[in-house]
Amino acid sequence: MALVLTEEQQLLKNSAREFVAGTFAVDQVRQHRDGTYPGSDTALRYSRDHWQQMAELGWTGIIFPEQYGGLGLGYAELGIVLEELGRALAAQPFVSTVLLAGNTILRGGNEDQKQSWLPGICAGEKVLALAFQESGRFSPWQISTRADATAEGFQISGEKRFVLDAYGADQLVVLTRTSGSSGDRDGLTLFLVDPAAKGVSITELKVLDSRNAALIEFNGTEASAEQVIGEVGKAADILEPVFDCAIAGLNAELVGIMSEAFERTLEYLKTRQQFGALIGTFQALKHRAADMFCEREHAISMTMAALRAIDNKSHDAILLISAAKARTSDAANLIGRESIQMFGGIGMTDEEDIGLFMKRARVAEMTLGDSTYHRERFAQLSGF
Amino acid sequence: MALVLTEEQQLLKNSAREFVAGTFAVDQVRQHRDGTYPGSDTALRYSRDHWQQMAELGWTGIIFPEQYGGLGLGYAELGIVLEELGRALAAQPFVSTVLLAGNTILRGGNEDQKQSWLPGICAGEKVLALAFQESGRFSPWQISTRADATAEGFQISGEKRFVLDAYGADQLVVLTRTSGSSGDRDGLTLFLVDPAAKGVSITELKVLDSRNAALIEFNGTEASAEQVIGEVGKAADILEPVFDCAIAGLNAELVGIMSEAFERTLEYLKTRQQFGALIGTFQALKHRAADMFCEREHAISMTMAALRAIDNKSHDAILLISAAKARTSDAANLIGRESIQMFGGIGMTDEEDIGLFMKRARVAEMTLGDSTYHRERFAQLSGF
Amino acid sequence: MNTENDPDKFRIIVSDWIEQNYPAELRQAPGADGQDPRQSKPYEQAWLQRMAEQGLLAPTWPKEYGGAGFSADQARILSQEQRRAKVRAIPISAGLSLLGPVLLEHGTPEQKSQHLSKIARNECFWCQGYSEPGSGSDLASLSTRAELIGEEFVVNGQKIWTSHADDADWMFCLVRTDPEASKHEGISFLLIDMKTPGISVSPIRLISGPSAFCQTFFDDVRVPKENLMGHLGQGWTLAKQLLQHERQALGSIGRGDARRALTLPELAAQEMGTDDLGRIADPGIRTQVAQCELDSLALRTTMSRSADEARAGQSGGHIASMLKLYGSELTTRRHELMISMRGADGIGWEGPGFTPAAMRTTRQWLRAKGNSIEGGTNEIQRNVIAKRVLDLPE
Amino acid sequence: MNTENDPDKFRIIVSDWIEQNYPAELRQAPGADGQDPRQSKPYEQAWLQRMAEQGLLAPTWPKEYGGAGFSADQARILSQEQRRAKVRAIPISAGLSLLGPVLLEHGTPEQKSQHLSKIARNECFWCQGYSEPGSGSDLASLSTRAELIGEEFVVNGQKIWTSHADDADWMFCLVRTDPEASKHEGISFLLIDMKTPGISVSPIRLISGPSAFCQTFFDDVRVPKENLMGHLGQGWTLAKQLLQHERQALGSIGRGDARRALTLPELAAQEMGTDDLGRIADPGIRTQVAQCELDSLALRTTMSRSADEARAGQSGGHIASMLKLYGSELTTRRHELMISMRGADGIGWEGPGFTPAAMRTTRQWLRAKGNSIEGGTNEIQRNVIAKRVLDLPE
Repeated sequence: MALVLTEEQQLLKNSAREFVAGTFAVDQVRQHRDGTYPGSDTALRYSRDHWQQMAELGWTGIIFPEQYGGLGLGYAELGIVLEELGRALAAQPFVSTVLLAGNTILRGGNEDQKQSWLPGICAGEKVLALAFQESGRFSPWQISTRADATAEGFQISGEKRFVLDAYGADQLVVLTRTSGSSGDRDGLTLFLVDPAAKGVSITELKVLDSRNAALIEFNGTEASAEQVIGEVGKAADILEPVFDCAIAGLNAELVGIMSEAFERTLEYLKTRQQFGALIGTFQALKHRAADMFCEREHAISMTMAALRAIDNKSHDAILLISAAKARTSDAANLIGRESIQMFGGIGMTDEEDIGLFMKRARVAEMTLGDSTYHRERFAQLSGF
Repeated sequence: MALVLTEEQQLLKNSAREFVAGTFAVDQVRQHRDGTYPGSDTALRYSRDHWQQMAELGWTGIIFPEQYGGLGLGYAELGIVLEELGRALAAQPFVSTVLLAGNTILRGGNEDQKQSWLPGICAGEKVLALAFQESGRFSPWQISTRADATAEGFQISGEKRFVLDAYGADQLVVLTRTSGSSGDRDGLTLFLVDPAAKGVSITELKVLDSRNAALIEFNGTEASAEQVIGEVGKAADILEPVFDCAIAGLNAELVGIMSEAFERTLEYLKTRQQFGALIGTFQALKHRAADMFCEREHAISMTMAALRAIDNKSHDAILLISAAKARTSDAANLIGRESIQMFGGIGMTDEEDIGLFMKRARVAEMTLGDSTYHRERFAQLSGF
Repeated sequence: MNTENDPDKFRIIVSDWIEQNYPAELRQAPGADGQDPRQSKPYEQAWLQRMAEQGLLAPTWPKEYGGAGFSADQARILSQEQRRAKVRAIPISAGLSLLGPVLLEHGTPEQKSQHLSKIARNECFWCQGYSEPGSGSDLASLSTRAELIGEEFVVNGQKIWTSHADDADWMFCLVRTDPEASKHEGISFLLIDMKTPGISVSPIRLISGPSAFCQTFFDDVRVPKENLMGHLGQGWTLAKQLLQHERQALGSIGRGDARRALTLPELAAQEMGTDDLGRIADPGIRTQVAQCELDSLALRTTMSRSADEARAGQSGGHIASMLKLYGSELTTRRHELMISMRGADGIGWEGPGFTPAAMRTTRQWLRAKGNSIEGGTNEIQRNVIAKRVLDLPE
Repeated sequence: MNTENDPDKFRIIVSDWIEQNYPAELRQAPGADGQDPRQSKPYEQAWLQRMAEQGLLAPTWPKEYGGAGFSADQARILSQEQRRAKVRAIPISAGLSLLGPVLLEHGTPEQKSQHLSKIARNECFWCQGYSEPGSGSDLASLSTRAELIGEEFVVNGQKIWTSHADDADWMFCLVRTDPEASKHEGISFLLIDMKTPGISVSPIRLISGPSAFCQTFFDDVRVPKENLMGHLGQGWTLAKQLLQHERQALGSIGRGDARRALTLPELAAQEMGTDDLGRIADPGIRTQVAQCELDSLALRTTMSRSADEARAGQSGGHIASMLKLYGSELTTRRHELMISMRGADGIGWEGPGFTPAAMRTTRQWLRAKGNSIEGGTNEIQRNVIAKRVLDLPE
């Protein structure tokens, strides 16, 4: 697949841009943070109405087959939407519901489970969260949360951290250990768990990007064999590609974030006066802007290539995904730092939007592995 | 000791600068390379006459006690001379004869050995070389050259590489293994060896900085117990501080090299016209020059602090030496690259001197451990 | 305090005094008392008070102005002993570190007796009125107007980044007294009582959260003519002198902060674990930590050298710009490394689920972005070095 | 060669042809024949000859001018198949890659028939006469003078960086034909036979040793009027067009060179050793190798994207400047890493004691410093991006 948008993709991009511009203002990030966002449940930190509207546009179902109410399109298309959402720092449960929990059910669930949840996701009626991470750093098989076999099924105990969009979710997908010890790839098992089930306690977290994340404690929560997704002990096989696809999606969001931050900075360089001249005439700033431009172009290329590699089922898809995550994270970090520096004092204030881009980028950078993690993985996959 | 020159040191600096300016032109590097340097033995790649003159000024004896004909001064003073020599890229056997072989004899030799060699060094009559390195990377105890005990003494066999100033040396100091295996700190023994002895074969090398270096093969060379420096098997104890002092000296030379390269570049920025303006008016170049300046200032501070720490026998001398080597190497590398870039096309030609600074700096950077090596050592010494 | 001439004896006097007077509570790690380390504590106040009584907050000022009357060498011994005893840094005070030295040199006798002792005794709190919205790095483009009407200046305009203006007693302030004169010559330096009618202050929220910065508005504020420091139109000269002090104060940021609970290597060991040899387990992070520590050492060493040069009467020239530039970049790098080591623990903003230490890392990481902007952006510092030190053409 | 329309069939034709014609000797690693890999070999000439006979050196040129008459898509398939078969890159030719495209568009019919086929058949060798001593990045400040006297231009002056001028047959050359006109408008574009009396050439020695570069001197050199390309005074426009081709050619340097004996990871494994898991033993070096490889992949991917955009009719704009800038910086970084991995083995200049491969690393490290200078310095590329792509004010 060529690294350009097809005509259909361009139409999707245009409509996404239009919807996003009309729906999400960057200032909503502050409203979510300060609890001033209109709506009944400010702790939700996103809008169910907007989620519903995007479902009507088909976006929540882009990667899901038509039989479950999806569009049956690919990651290239999903990336387009995520990039546009990234530009507006729009908080929506895409990563959690579509890329993590939804994709886990699609790839690992049985027909019953798919029918129970995927149409709801595509229709924008259900929000799901994948509870996997337990430590500060992405390390997918470092799982200590136990699911112990009982006469009736399983009993889950343990703590999950940074669970995206867990507060207010309709269902949780929980990664547990049924055998082996923390760090083993084998012995992991996924469960569908009702957040209202006994022994589940959800604490909302307040994080840097003002989005919905939670700490979940499971205290002897009961689960039946029907709640198991896929085979007992084999969750890693399901999750590995799920994580990779989610990373590819995050890359697209990061491209959107850095593009908007970069363009706003360029605009500032073209309008801000100092010492009787536009600051964009200062050569030192020009050269740094040119460097930022190069980094962003590469981030765009790698992100597009990785998304298309998933759609093409290319053998090098994983390599491209990790390479792209390292590049987008580093480029977003550079642009975040340079943007604030070029805005100067005003860039340091909460009143100015530019800092919000850096905050969201920071969270996206480290979600599912930062650039150090993915550079290491790239080296491993390359065999050196 | 304060990080400024005392009055005496300032006088030494002035006289060193004057002597160097009148004696060494940078073009001599090309002459040594092309074999056009006047004198009988072009392969020597330095001038015995100049060495003699510097001895008369007392410089070859700066660190040696007065009883051996030296001045009994410190490393701060030696550093001043090396920095000035660095500015002119003057090829002289300081590192080999004074800092490596001479200091080894001073610290490890018996009175007889000291009397045999140190006065000759101080008088500028003797040039010595320390043959230790065997692989491409500085790794001091990776020694395979064997000295096997025989009825009469020892028999030395093995190969030494990159031996500074070995061609034409009056005596070799050779690091051998008398027990243990490569990498062990114990079991190393130093010998004084006549380069004309049987079984010694010296091949001159042509290297990047056009200085004297050689490959030495020992093929059953006989050595008596009198030729052993210090205790059999305990050479590492002697050499460790010798290497550290030599590194501190190299740092001073690197400061001289980078200072001259930086100042020549500044001068070029102030005289070269492009697009109807002096290129020194271009802000992007100004800002990069400011960064180079900062790096150089830190290199100077660290180098001075390390030299003084040796003289003061400070407990943190080793830490400072390694930290300074890492900083001077990185700063010299930066300034080398930026100088050529700012000179542009002309900087790429052999006709222009600026490239010669980068070449010598490269060799000095990697001699006795490059910045990666010393950053690692700094971390180790700091205990993390 | 006795200004004993023999340095060794003097050192003992100083160190004994610290030993006897430094409060036990301050010898614990910040936060060890279970309280928010950002809040001021009574025992901190008591320590400041004891220092002030001895003139030790302004050690080199004359005793008549509340100082300790120390020589430069004696002040250095004091600071060495404080560091040796791990005495926490006193809060940066605009009066002590910025205004004081300039006031000593240029103030009228009346101004000096009115203000200096109060500053040295920590009784009067000053803020700085330099920047304005829109002026940014081009400080001299300021437009706050002060018109001399009779015996009073009437001030109108707006200042930004006036740290602690909301609880300051006085402000030293740059105002434009002659709009006809050239940009730099129409500026004067006023001392303004913050209780004067017509002044209003509103705090600024930063990307890192609440801050000490404020905006300050002047609406027909009447300032007595006697509160002019230096001559009319000489404000820019005084301002530049004062900025040098500010850069020096900001440059020292990169040296590492005694209040930080964990050193960078300690944090790395905690977050990344250690190997059998006790080394930071992740070799990439270890290299970056080593680089930061190495660079801190270099910066500290250059600062020592610069102090030694000053003592030897060899002025290093515009060293302040270099320290500010390098120090702030190092601080930024250090915080980028810290936040990246914290991983997901470093994304906490407030509330439960994150340790206070981790949230402090996050806030400091954001706040540190300002170090390369405030006190003259790093771009300005590079311009200054290129012009003043390297003598590159304009 | 058959210009079959069906891409799949066409791909088979091309790949079969390569399979049958690519010499076995070239399939070995460079140097495997025991000869100096920098010297040209008969089998290399034979391969060029076979390519030329099919027009494959200039695949998109019309057949009448010695090309293969391929469409852009067909040319792309050819290049893909060449890469798949690991065919070594043909030597960069100023005639083929720089002059050709411009000559096709702007040459007179006579100029085209005189030159294009010879270029495409590799029979005539061209050099470029752009830079002058002192002109540097400010190319348009050139002062080589061409005065039209009767039917001839009389050329006087001096060119530098004229690659291979010492064995070139022709030079395309920028000359000043109107000293009164503005800097850019007084320049014309001449085709000069290097055998013309009055031309002398002297090679330039670089920091890396002997080079293909020369200085070329013109002393009353008479060039027929017909050898003017484009209009009088239009030279700068043509020159800029041609520079775009040059930047593209230089940008591809960073992509990695099929002639390099060892890849960067292979070299690292050789020099630093590997651990139990087969990883490069030194973790710091491994990280740097990973970064270089990752950046190469990004550059290659951006080049593919840019080609895809061009095919889709979406011009990416001044992508050439970006590729040149990034490619040359990456090459520099790559060589810095290589030389540092070689340690003391990387300081060999010539003679015994060093492997040829190690000495090649050293020379290439030095030579690569020029990549960020030649073809427009990286400073110029950044200016171009800032102006043309980012539309920043001047």
